[in-house]
Amino acid sequence: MMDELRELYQEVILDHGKNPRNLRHPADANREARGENPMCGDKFTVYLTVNDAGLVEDCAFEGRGCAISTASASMMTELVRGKTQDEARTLFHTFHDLCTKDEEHHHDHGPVDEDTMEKLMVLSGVRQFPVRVKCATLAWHAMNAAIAGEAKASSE
Amino acid sequence: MMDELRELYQEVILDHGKNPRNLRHPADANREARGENPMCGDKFTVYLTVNDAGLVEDCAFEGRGCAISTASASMMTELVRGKTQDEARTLFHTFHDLCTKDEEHHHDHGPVDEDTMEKLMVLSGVRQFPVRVKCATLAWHAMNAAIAGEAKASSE
Amino acid sequence: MNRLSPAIAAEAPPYDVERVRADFPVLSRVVHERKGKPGRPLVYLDSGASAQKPRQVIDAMVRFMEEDYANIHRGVHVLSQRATDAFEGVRDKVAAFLNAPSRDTIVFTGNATDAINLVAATYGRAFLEAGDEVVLSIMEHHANIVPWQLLQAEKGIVLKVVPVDDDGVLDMDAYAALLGPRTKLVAMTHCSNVLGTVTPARQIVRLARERGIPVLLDGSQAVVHGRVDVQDLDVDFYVFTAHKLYGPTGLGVLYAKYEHLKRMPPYRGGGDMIQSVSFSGTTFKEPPMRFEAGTPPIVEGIGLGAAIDYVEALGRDAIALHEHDLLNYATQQLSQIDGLRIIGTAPGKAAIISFTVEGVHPHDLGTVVDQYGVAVRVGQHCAEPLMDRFGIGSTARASFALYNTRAEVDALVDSVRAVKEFFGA
Amino acid sequence: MNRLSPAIAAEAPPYDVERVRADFPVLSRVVHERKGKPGRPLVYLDSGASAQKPRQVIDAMVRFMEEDYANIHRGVHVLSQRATDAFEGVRDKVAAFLNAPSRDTIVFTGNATDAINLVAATYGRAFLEAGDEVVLSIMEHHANIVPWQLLQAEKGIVLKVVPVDDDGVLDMDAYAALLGPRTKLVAMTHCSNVLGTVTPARQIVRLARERGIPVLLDGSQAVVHGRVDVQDLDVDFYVFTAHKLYGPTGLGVLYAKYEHLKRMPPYRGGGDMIQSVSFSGTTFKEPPMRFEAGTPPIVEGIGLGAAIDYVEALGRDAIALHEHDLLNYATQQLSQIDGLRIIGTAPGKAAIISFTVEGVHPHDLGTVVDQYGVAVRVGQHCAEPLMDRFGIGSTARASFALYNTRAEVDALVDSVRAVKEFFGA
Ligand SMILES: Cc1ncc(COP(=O)(O)O)c(C=O)c1O
Ligand SMILES: Cc1ncc(COP(=O)(O)O)c(C=O)c1O
Repeated sequence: MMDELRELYQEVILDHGKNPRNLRHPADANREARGENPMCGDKFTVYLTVNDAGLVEDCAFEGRGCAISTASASMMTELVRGKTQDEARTLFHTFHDLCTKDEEHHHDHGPVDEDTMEKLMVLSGVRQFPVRVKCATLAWHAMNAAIAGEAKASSE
Repeated sequence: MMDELRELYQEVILDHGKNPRNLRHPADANREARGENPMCGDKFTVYLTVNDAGLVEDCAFEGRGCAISTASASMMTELVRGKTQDEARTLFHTFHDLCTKDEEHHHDHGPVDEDTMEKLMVLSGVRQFPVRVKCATLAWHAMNAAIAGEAKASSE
Repeated sequence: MNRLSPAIAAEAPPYDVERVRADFPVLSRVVHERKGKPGRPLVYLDSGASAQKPRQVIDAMVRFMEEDYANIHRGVHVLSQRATDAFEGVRDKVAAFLNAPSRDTIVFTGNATDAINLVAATYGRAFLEAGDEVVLSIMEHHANIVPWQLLQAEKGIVLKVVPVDDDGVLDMDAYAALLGPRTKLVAMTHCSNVLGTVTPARQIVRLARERGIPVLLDGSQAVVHGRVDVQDLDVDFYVFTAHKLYGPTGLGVLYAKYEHLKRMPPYRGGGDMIQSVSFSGTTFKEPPMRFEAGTPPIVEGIGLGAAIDYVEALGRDAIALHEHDLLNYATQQLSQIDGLRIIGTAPGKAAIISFTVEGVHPHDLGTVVDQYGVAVRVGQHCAEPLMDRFGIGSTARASFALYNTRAEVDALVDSVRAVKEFFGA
Repeated sequence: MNRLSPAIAAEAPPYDVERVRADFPVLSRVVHERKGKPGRPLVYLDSGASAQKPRQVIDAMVRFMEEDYANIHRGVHVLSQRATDAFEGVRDKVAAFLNAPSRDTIVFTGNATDAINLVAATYGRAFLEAGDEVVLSIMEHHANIVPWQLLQAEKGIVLKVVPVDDDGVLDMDAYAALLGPRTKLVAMTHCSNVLGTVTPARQIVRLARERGIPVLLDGSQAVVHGRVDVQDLDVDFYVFTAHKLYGPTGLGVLYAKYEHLKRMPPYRGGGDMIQSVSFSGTTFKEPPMRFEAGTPPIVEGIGLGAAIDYVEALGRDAIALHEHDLLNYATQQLSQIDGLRIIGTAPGKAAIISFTVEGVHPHDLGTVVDQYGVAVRVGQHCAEPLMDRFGIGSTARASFALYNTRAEVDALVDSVRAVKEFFGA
């Protein structure tokens, strides 16, 4: 059984969970959205700094949750930074599919580079733990909401 | 099984059910109360003419229900007539016990003459058919309410 | 409910009612056994009040309680996950059963009554004002009258009542005439539990929608006797109750268009329906969860899922065909009894027969046929205004289900004849 | 809940937990079996969320559905009579269980949440006005918060919140101070589902009654862990839920003094709660029927009756003693784990232990111990304000029931140690 656990809690996740990157509120952030998981009480706020060209110059977050949600938020900030808004959206939808759907139901939401894909795969180990999917996708929903200009992630 | 039915629907009940006595509204009635059984929709109004000495000079009813409730109302009017209010109350409680309680739980509510008791016993064949007890006691509850000066039988 | 097309009828496999009966343990029961006397086989003709449960439903509930039971929605442990998946899976199943556009349009309630009260207490209280009119029919079950009367008492809305003709057919001209500028809701039965009348639901909805009026249909009887497609009907609210559909007690269903659910305030407050609670302000979840407070009828949900599987496996058209045969046969046989009057003779009616017998009160009839093992309902059937309409206090009602037989119809007819003899009527 | 007197303890027969466990089919379950791997025996420590069902309860429901099922209250046929007698018999049983003065003080609802909403929607809506105060505690379950918030939004009542100290003991001085001329109701938990704190119910009631204020107690957890006597408590409203008492889902109970019930307007409208219906005016039945609209959870009632029989047969004092032993043992064993903090250390608490582990989020803990077969609840436990009070987002909670063992406590402790190792905490 520990195999499944190791699959979920890979080293990189434990690391990001304990030492989250970009855990801050950037002064120049011009988009933000909250996400919360009523089941466990976890709450995150995701901040984006999007320039006029639609490039995500900075991505950060505040709040704290379980190892999965924290690691996912942390890794997300690194992945989204430097991407265009459209690319960020693509990442969200691709990741969402990875976490919630069998492979034959994955859609093509746009190109994702190999390195990024690998990281998304790591996070999507959560698929074997359906009840934890919300943890893994919590910050992502908030990020997606922030891009759409909403104050709150609509999905739970 | 027909034995039980014959026990419930004795000839006298079938007779009173078909040809109810005192089915009328006495002009000089000075007490009345309604009783209704929401299950079957049966509704009765019982009228009493009580004189200053507390004697029930007349007892009659209006409304129509099943054979059991009609026969019971009809026989009741005959039994109550000429009794004092207290005696009428005694009849009610005695009859109620007969219909709803095992013999060891019958209380002594006051004296009831043999002839009357016999008629009450006939009506109380309903004890074997618990769901019909409300039919048998419907008019009686109204009579008791009328004596107490209430407009409506409180029990159902 | 769609009428059965002859094409479907011709294709249907033969309906093996004896095999079906074997699925229902209670149907092999003998009643009124008494010291030395053999008793009578049960002839259960009261499915309109509540249907019996097949082994498949009972087993599903038992298996769930023995293997996978836990509270749902809030647990990370395996039982809670399995229970949640199973219960939420039933929401999908119910959505498919009604052809609802999405699982999020399905709200679980305590029974059909609770579902209608939900609409009255949330949609009604929030969006209806004094003088606004709700149109319903004279043949509504009390469940679709009293919630609106409570709202009437609270808010001063007005109830408009569509009559039926002597056959029990809804007066569609009167209906159309009652729809006016103040009409804010139509709340109508899809199938009368007394008359068996199936109302022209599509037409009811269409006439209302032309005027922008939402429609609630009480499908408590309708889902049992035929196929229902809420999208095809384009109905706003649709309600039914699990225990009449061969499922468990304690569970009802409300379908509502998501656009309505989205706007409706909460019904009951408590756990599971909230997003976040604090004394400075509480926020609620999205529908359908917003309307499901506290621990839901979990095991009952599993039972309803099994009940839907059961009727789908038998085939809803096959069931309808079988019931139709029973209805025709029973109508024909009962009609031959002198003094027997059938209340409710609308064309295309469902397999429900209310009747009176001259000279015998229904209550007495019920008691006597019960001694023959025949279970019919007698009384007002929670439809007192309809009784008044027909000038009667009560009726006897035989309602037929997927497990009844022509032999049971014969038993009913024989017992009614015995009643007449007994009372010399 | 009365404290256990040593006298009772000495007289109690030895409690054979293995025999008890044999009554619960799910407890012999193995979880997380995977291709070739043996899986782990289930260690169910989530009874606070919902208890497992003994064979006796399951059997009673099955037997009823197989032999006596019918709709109740309205039928003259034998099954309906038998079903009515059985269901109404449970009302007597519940009355006896709570030592209620009469069966007419027992109202069946959908769950505990529904029961509290009933009081808020009828008593609250009818008798509370803007500015009137309802006193509750910071450790209430959302079920005893949100209904009052809905009333607050509707009527402008004011909620006053009694704090707890760091052990989770209710601050009785603060409570007494909050009772004022505008206080119209106290709504308080009898036992916290998070902390295990048993509130001093008699004192709570006495202080309120001295000021003529009625009291509602949420006994959802309390009835499970001890004996409750509503007359001795002199409480006005008492609420619990069947599924936590080893009974079925879909059924709750409201006890209320008859003088209150008598004055309270109806809750939901529909069949069975009416005296007479017409479009010119409808009248309602007397309590408790007035508050039970539509077909009730009939089969669930039968199950609750069997559950009460079950706990009474085991002996409520014996059960309390057994749970007390588990609580002590678990408290002692868990306390030895570095970094483990128990939230809720009130004297005389019930067998519920909430805890956090430094460096590990409860949610991660829950997932890992689940892999060891240990089912605990993690999260806010529908008590968000209490989480805020203790400055935590969530906890893990182990709740002990009549079927748990010391060996299961050991399994919990081992799994928590494994968690710490896994996360290097
Ligand atoms: C203290 C307390 N009150 C109320 C409830 C609500 O019970 P239910 O969900 O059955 O309505 C619970 C359980 O969830 C509880 O623990
Ligand atoms: C047409 C109709 N509507 C509503 C109901 C109410 O169903 P329930 O009692 O399950 O709420 C019934 C059955 O009693 C019914 O026949």
